[in-house]
Amino acid sequence: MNPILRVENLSIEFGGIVALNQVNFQIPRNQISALIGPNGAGKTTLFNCVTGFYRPREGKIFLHGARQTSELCGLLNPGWLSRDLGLLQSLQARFFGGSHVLNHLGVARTFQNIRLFQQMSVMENLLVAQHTKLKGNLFSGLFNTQAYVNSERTALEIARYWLDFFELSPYLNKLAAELSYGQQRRLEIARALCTRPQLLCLDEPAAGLNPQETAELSRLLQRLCAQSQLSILLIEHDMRLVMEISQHIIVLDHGEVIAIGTPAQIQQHPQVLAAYLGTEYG
Amino acid sequence: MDKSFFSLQEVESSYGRLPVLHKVSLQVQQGEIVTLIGANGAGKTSLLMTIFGNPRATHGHIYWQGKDIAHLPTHHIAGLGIALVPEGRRIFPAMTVAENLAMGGRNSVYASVDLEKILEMFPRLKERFKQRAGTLSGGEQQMLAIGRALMSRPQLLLLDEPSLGLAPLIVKQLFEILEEIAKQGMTIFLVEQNANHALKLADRAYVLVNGQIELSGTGAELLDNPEVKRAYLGSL
Amino acid sequence: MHLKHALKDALLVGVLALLLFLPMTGIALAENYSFNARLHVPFLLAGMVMLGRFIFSYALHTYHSRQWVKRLIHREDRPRFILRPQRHWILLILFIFGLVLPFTLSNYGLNTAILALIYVLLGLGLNIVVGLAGLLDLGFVAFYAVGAYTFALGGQYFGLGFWGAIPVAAAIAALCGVLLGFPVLRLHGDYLAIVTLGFGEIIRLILTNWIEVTGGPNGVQVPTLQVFGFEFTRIAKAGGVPIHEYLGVAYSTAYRYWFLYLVLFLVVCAMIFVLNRLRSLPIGRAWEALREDEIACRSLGINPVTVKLSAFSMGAMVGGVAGVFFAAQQGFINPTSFTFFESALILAIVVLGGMGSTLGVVLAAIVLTLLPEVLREFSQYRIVLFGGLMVLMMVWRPRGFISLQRRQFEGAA
Amino acid sequence: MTAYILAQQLVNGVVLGAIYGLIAVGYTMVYGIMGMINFAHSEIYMLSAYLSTIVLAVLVYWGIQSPLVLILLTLGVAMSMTALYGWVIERLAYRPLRDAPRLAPLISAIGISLILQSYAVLTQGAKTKGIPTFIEGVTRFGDAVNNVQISNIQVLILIIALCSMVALNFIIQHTAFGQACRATQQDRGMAEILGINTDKVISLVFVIGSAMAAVAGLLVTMNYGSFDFNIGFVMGVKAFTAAVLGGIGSLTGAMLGGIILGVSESLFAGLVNSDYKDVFAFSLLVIFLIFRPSGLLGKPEVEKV
Repeated sequence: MNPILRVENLSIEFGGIVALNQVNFQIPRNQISALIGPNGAGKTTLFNCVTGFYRPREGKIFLHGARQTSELCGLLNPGWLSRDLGLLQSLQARFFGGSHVLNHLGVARTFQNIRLFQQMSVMENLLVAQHTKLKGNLFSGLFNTQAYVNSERTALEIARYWLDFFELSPYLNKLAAELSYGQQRRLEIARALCTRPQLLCLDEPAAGLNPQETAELSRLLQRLCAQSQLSILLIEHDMRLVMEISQHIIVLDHGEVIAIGTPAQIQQHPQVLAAYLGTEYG
Repeated sequence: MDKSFFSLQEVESSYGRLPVLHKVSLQVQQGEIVTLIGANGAGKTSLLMTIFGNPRATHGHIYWQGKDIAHLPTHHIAGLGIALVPEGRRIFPAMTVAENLAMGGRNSVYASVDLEKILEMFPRLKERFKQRAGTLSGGEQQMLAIGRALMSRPQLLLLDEPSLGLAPLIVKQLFEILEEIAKQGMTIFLVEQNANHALKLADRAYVLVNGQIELSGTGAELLDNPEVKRAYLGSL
Repeated sequence: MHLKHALKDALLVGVLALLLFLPMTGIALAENYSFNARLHVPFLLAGMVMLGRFIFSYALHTYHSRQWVKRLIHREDRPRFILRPQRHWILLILFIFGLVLPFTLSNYGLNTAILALIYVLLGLGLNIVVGLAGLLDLGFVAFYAVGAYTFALGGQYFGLGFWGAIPVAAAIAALCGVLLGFPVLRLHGDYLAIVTLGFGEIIRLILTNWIEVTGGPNGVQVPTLQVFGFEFTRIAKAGGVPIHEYLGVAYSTAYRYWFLYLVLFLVVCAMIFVLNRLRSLPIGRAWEALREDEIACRSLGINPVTVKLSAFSMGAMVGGVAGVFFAAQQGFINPTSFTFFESALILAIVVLGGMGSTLGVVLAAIVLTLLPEVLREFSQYRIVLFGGLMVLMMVWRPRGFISLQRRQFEGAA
Repeated sequence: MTAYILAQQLVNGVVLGAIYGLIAVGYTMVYGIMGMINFAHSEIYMLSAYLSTIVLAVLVYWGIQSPLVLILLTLGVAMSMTALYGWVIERLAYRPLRDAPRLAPLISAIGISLILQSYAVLTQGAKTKGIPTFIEGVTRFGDAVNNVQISNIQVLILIIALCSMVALNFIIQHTAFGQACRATQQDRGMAEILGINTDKVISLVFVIGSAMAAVAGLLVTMNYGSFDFNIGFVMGVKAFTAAVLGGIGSLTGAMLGGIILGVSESLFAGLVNSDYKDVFAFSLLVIFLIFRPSGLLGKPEVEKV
């Protein structure tokens, strides 16, 4: 396996309760992987570690990017002067947290409870996502220099591409709050993609969608993975969706990995059946 | 007037602009165990919360012993004999076990009698009586949440995913306790994702999909239903 | 039936109002620990409240009126009117009107107009911080004070002139913004508000107590206004040439005000232009996004610290520039101009204008400065009015009445 | 000599701190239960100074002489009046904003404090008001030159503050209302489900906070003899500092924070510079919020994603 993400001995606890305990796994490149398990098993916690919102107590997370390999936890908990970050960024990470840095390395995510910029238009949501990619400073923007105009044009093109991909083009000037629930879910994925990630983490993308919308999502995700250099990690409860689209499944229970394998393997796994899918039905 | 013990008729509700329930009708007879199963996000928790008026039902009726309670303020509903064990337990972490139980029984004149019985039923709570609830383990917290709900001597007990995040062994114990409570004559409405356990316990069951009731029947019927098997019991 | 109900309701509210008003309005404390009773006042007030309540509850007895009122008082998170992209000729007319205006006004009118423009500038500055970035800054007056004192003290100690003072004050105020911003950015919402409040107060206390440098409560003289060697005084004071002598016209105090007004007007116009542009630039979008959801921003790789700092320092900069104009207009400044009340007033402008709306803030600033001038006898109730409006706006239309339409994008190519 | 000065500052500091603590209670309880800073609380305190002086003046006019009766009556009437104000303000300006965005109630609170300030000016004038000293007497420890003084008013302040805090602590820890209050603080939705009328609980919290501010208002005016419509602001920020110092949400913390702030401020004023004592207090607030926002007795928050 040529992994994009490698998690080693990850442990984290909240107020004495262990949420993740010695978690080890790898995510293959350019495939869809799913993280499943009962509610409260630690899936979202793990997500928050991978995307930099929680700092684990111990363990390492390696992201094997296209150009470099980075150790994510180290970036969140740097010394006073980390070589990867530079002085200012290290200081900032120590005092304010530095989860945004992980996005620069190519990790993007969505949230279980959709977090769009509700009072901004659909297009603006997608442009905000490209904030760090837009060239130029305040003045070049104010005076519309050529460099700025060009970079804005690129950003708009990318945004339009994803709008088209997720069939949101007709709504580009609507406020995000005005979209339907399913459209908001898709917009959130489009927004994450606008940051041009290598690893896309989706937290329950199908929650609250009706069967047609779920089927649509399944189709879009498969197309997405096939046509771009993208690895996807998703948390999902809809087993039909998980078994249909993912090539690789990790099962978590009580903060521990109880099984890793292909959908077929997971469906036969006795421990998984006992903990999650139901004892007698296998 | 509906004569049934407890029923929902064409109830709709929404969180802001997001609709969560669509014309949900169901009923629970006295002494029954009824379970509601459904996937994450199907609106199970919203249904229970709608019964308690948060979010408020925008349409339809909720009858409790012949009276429409859909428009009562939340804090009145507890006084009518309905108790809820909410999702995620929601015990008061900074209060002691004793205080948490007292909170449940604050409107009940039988509080001291019931406290004895409940502590008997949950010996672990007796051991930790003076301990802060936040320091309990997940299973103990769940017992506390159930104990707290029972303290008001309800006629109808609503449970929202009590097995959530508990180890299989504890889940087994939990369902034994629920069975025991039911044997003593309590009417139980159980919302579960752990369909397997729930359907075995239940007299009757409903299946909620996207805020709508899709199927209903006895527990055994649904256990054998291929559709249910496929969607909720994990065998493809 | 409902008449009886309404009467009962009104009576209850009336008694409550009477209880509330009785001691404060009915008994006025006087010298020597004595008091004057004027008991008719609380009864009058309570009567008014009672009547209002009666009309209100009686009017509400039908279903339709209830629905109507419900719609009317329903809180809406969106502005009521959304203006389409502005017509350029209207802007041009307004611009020319603004340019001509000072020459039609008396000195008193000029002073008021300048003050109004200063508040417009302050409102626009705070609007960046509160309205766009969603950071509640209750110590905005500190930057205003920093600007004013930079000009006054810079002139006194370093011979800083008016033109020099503007960039220097902007830079120092922005620096203060960053210095304050850095530590407090770890705080969220309410804590940030109270710390900025404390910061504003610290600046005022230092200005009051550091007598050797700032002149303390006695204040400090602002250097005479001097532009390209011209002065606006009757006889030259700072070694320049009085402008009326140079132009060969009679001396008038209006010249100084004309000059200040025009420069200030241009600055305000430039500011409006910049703000409008900013909203469709990455940084402006990032401010708004941060206001909407900080966690989502972080997940998109936006560094919340730099974005917040930029909002803080931009706002502070504008406040500093406003301070320079204030000092130039007053000719003499002391710490009493920079109390918390001033911060609250600027906040009122931003809130009433509808947070985040440039147009609204401009209108609110003008109305709030002119209103007390127009309704002189009413002016003592001004603050009550502001406060009441602030509460009402929050309960009713937290995002204001009017806003410009957002930038429209063309569809997929 | 310095030992005496130090001791004197310590005494003054504790008295001052007791008052800070009383006002901090209002901030800490409201913050605990609603997660908002009741910005108008300091103006409630300001109002209570007026109210108690008015009540006192009327009582003296009616011919009541005994200091004890005067104080108790004034305290009672002023507390209930102020509580009424607190209740009405909560109803009008905060309750409609229960599920509004975070900034809304704060701005509404600023609006209310502007209204209250100008209400005081409009009805009572902007001039400084006085209150007669009707409790005199000082206890001295030490000789004629080097001594530590405690005035009877200071003793009274300490006694009343202590009694109110003990009473309040008892209410919160041991009564049904106190339990409802703590439950609401920890999980409002769940408290509602268990049959607690949380709107009523919140109203009562405002009433209690305001009544405590009234106690502080009377005590301060008795101690200093004069006040004006501006006293709320600085006192408010300092009381809030006390609440943060002790850990916001905690009653004991409020009192502890009040005493710590009062003592350190007095010592700073006595030993370093009295002009900058307010700057010192504000800086303390900033430093605490940055390095230990959860205060001395509070627990840190975990960010929810």
